[in-house]
Amino acid sequence: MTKMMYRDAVLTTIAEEMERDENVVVLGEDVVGGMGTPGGPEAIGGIWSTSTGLFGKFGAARVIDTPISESAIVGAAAGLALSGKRPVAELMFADFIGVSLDQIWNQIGKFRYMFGGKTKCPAVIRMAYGAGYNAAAQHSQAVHQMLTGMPGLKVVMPSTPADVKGLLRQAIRDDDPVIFLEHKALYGVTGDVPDDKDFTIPFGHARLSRAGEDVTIVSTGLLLGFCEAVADKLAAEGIGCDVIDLRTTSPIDEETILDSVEVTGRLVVVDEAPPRCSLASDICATVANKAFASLKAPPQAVNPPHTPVPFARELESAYLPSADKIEAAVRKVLSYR
Amino acid sequence: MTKMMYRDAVLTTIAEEMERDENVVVLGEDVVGGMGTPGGPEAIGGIWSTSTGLFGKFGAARVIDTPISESAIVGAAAGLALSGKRPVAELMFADFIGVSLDQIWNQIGKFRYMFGGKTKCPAVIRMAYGAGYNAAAQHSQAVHQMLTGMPGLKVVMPSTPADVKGLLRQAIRDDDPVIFLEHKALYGVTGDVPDDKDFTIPFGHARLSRAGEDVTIVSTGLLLGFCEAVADKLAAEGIGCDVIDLRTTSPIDEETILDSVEVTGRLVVVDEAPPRCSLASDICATVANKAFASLKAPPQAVNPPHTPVPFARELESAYLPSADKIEAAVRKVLSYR
Amino acid sequence: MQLSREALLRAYRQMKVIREFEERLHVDIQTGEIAGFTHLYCGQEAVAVGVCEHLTEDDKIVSTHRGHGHCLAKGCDVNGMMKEIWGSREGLCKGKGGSMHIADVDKGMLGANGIVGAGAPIAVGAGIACKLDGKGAVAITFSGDGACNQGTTFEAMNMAVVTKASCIFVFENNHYSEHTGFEYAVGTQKDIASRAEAFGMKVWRGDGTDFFSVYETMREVLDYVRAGNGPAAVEFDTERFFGHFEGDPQRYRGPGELDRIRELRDCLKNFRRNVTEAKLLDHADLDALDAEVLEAIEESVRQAKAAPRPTAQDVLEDVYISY
Amino acid sequence: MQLSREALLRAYRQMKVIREFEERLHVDIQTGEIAGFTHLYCGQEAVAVGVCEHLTEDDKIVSTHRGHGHCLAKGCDVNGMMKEIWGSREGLCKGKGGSMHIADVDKGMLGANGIVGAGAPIAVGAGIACKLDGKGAVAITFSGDGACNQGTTFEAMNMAVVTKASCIFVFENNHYSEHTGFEYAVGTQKDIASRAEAFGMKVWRGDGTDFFSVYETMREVLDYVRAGNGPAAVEFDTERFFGHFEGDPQRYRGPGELDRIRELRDCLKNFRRNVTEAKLLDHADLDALDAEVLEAIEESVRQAKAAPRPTAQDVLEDVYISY
Ligand SMILES: Cc1ncc(C[n+]2csc(CCOP(=O)(O)OP(=O)(O)O)c2C)c(N)n1
Ligand SMILES: Cc1ncc(C[n+]2csc(CCOP(=O)(O)OP(=O)(O)O)c2C)c(N)n1
Ligand SMILES: [Mg+2]
Ligand SMILES: [Mg+2]
Repeated sequence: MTKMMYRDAVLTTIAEEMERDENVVVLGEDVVGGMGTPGGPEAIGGIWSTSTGLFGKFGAARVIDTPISESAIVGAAAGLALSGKRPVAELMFADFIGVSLDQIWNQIGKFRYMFGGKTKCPAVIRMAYGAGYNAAAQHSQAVHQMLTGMPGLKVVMPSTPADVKGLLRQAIRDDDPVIFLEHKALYGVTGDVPDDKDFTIPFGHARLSRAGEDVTIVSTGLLLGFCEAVADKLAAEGIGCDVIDLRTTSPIDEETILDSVEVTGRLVVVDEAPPRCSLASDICATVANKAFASLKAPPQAVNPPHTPVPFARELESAYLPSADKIEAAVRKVLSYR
Repeated sequence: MTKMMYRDAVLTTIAEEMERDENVVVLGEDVVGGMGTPGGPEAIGGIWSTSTGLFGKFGAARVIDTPISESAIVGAAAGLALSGKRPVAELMFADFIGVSLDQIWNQIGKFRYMFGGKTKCPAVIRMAYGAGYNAAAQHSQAVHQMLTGMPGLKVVMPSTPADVKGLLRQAIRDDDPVIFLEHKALYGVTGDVPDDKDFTIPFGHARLSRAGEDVTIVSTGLLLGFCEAVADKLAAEGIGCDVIDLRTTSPIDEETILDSVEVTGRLVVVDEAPPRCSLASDICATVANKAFASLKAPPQAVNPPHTPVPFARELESAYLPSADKIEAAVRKVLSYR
Repeated sequence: MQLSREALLRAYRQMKVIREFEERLHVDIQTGEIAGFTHLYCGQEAVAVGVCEHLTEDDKIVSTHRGHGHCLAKGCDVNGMMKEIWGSREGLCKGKGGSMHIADVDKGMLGANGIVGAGAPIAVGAGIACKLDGKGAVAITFSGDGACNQGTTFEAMNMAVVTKASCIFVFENNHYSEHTGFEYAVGTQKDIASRAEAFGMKVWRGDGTDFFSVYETMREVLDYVRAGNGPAAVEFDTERFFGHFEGDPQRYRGPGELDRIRELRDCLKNFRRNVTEAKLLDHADLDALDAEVLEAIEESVRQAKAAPRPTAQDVLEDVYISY
Repeated sequence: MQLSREALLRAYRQMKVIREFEERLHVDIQTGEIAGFTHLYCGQEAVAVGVCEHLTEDDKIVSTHRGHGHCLAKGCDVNGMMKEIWGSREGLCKGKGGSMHIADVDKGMLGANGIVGAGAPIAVGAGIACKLDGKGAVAITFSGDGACNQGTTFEAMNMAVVTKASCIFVFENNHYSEHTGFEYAVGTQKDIASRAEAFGMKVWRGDGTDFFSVYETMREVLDYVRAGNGPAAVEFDTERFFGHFEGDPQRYRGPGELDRIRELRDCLKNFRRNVTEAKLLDHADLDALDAEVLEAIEESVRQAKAAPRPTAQDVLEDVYISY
């Protein structure tokens, strides 16, 4: 085990996989940084410091700085993947799927199926998502609900440095396209990470981060920590929460959720995206359908409101699900008779 | 009342509104057709015949044929709308939101909120969606689930020529951006349409197309007809179905759905998009949360599978929700004990 | 024109296969047995073949909605393609892709594409891979005069130049994008190549109705790109003989236009005239090929009609998960 | 240089307002009181002001992530902007937009934009509206040397030409897109204008650190576009004095680069030298303005700090529905 930051887990995993497999290549805006400047390459290694030093180690052929052309970035990843490479492309902000969605949705997500199952597209598209930096409506969004709904894409949302490592390695070695969603506000978080250079976490296996018998809380990413805090607080009161970290939203580990709800009979899903057609509604619907008889209370979603992400500190905090709102939702389902 | 086809209801409404308000302008690929060809303008008036003759009537200044540049089409609509015009832009296929999503999602959907409520963006983005033509994975998709999840957009899915007229007129006169989803397989369907040139249908008001007390069926667009057929068949057996045509998915008429489920206690939602984070899951979750006590059976969704739309006739029919599958779902919730 | 007799016969045969494959589709589609949207490539065969005759399986191509010609020229199996278009589960893509989504990655054919302009960025990636592999292979993207206005095509051109990808942009200017004229939609109203040139690429131009023009032009382009000089672009002026899609009434055409192009701008006729006048091949050689090709196409249709249909269970396969 | 004394004073004041607004932000941001990502425009003031001094409220502009200068030059209220950036509910956008999303549509300012390249298509639409209205108004989009590689920018240029929109593409080439150099990311490695020219537009070039160069160039460009000749493009070579965003360590700069551009390429210094040497204004005039502007900015900060903060309830307003 090594203690490292979430962002370093990203960087280390990429570096290890590049070392292991020469087909792994990295591309994105400023992933080298400093190209064509007086300061020279690597003057600044990516705005999230998730590619620092890769250029020096692996060279310009495998660490490719790109113009501001997200469609071409994802498209190039598609072409690389179809040609036997394992591209790890970075979209600086998840919000930029707006300018590159076709390549994600209609291209890489569909090749395998459209082409009759004979085509592999092992592309990883990493992107930084989420609120917490007051970056406002176009730089703060959670986008997993859209991507989870798109057949052919695997969608990963790690919440800890260890999960980053196991899941990103899995993503790079996977033969299907993987969307890897890194929460901006987690980049600086530290945790123990296994040193094993073959440590992977299979997709579709949720992690039970707290165990209890009274209520099931499901979440991902940044908000998982809020859920844990609520669970810990309630534990002191003798209320037991199962806190389930989904890790991947597609494939989704329905079994773990359903097993838990069968015991608790109560469900709260905490989601950073707006409510309509969200992951929270998806899970609530699945549970209502498949664990109907076990439910003792209405399945409860906690989402931001159906508005763009606002800028000012007070507005963004009011917008985001908070520990308080999660606690209120948990108490609400607990008190349902 | 006049009998007309769904596609003619689109065309007539646009023409009437262009007549009434000189700020209404139309733009899109081949909406004139024949520009820069030996055959000349209007040689072919749009592939869906939803703009035939507009160029002749209103001229090149207000009926603007565009290059194959969907981002620029939606972006131009955004700029026109911010400048006091009422653009009606056409994306030939809804699948092309992939190459123009940013302008829909991060621009027109967000102006009003981001700019503090002082900005109007009365843009209508029309698009033909849905399967039924064996047009395969990139020309057959339902996209309402993505757009419904995007704050700031109103999303309309008419299922009849009359609804086209009332809802499209409302869309054009509305001060917010509206996504207007026309089902390809409905273009040729005929129905009675009110002649009143001010006939509008307010958004967020569902239509009860069949009434019954045993089960609530919610749907939109093409699939609504399948639901009606099932309801009619079951009616003969003495089973009563409320069939609710949502008309708009955002705003959504929760009240009509909840009122119905309070009576029936049973819900089936029929949706043309794949299941994850879908409109069906959205409605099932809402009902599970807000009408929990009324539910006598698990809320049931009917979606295509989580795959791209396949090409071959046999595959596409197996993919799409059919009357048989809807009937099976209804019987399943009815037989739940 | 230093092609061997064998090479000439092969080139002609390739063009003829495309032509007859599609002439036959044009007929069969009218019976209603073939589903979906079909865009025929007839008239442009010299481009696909003039390009692909230079390529090996290591070279990649990325195609368009009008992809049959590119697929066949790159070596996709005729029977597998015909079955695919007929929607059989024995089709090249098991009936899941259809006309607009035929691919055969092992043959270096990375897919037709229903999204106009989507192929160009993919080819840049493939071209980067070619450069990485360092074996002189190239990736080629075909784009129309309509596709050249899509943002993705422009981004791809700049990206290819920046990354020095071994990538070639082949623009097939058939003067129409759907029902709109090239002069209207391409704002420069000049050719496509000059705009590509402004992205920093060396460009070429050729006559897309003349196999030899395409072939000789492509020799230069390929020499340049295989040598590691980065990307290049080439524009071929060409003609499409049928409507945009099957069913198109083509009212945008001028009077007599279709007859004229079928008469004067038919790459097969041009080829035949050239090689027979130059006494490289004689009519009998070509007639024999014609008959052979016709029979091969007939056979592919027989097979397509007899091939097993896909089943409901097939819907759920070939995707990593289907809920 | 046929500007009246009044016009000269106004131009200088406008540039100075932008400069001091941002120099002050640069200081205040370090206290941690201002939230979000802030991109300062300092160094490029001559472009915003040299362009906007020609415009009326009927003319529209569409801006970028680096939008303060454009907003101020187009007449957005200094206090409203400062309050917005401080996140007050009295801000120009009620604290909902912040630095990257300031707009004032009534003033013809259609919005800063956090998405690089997103403004260009919007300006085309505004330019079509201007053409429709037939009053000679224009729509202007500002784009950087990075934004000029985004597909939307290319599509917009072609679309503007095709629709003959009254639209002007102003490219501010400050040689950097984030931490990447212009020479790397713009594949042509020539200027931006020549690529724009290949789209079929007439283009101009000017020195973006010299107000008079910008102003005189824009006079020509505007005469051309207002006369109904369709779109045009202009590139201004300019400098950004601060990092890409606040907090950027700027290791991509060359040794002494920042000192050099502050010394030789400062549009305010250049302006002052020009007008005083030409005896059009004297130092005292400008010093008086400097003091006045400093006080106005100080006042805006006082107001921003004192202004009411938004509340949780405000989140749910200004959207047609919030579930
Ligand atoms: C993104 C996108 N926009 C529009 C279409 C609809 N469409 C299909 S083909 C076509 C015209 C393409 O013209 P061109 O590139 O010249 O190719 P050609 O059809 O002439 O071979 C259009 C508009 C599409 N498939 N994808
Ligand atoms: C679509 C998109 N891609 C990337 C970014 C991140 N980003 C913000 S500004 C910027 C650089 C822009 O460079 P340029 O256009 O030259 O403008 P400048 O910053 O120099 O004013 C980048 C990459 C973004 N905001 N939007
Ligand atoms: Mg064409
Ligand atoms: Mg720049």
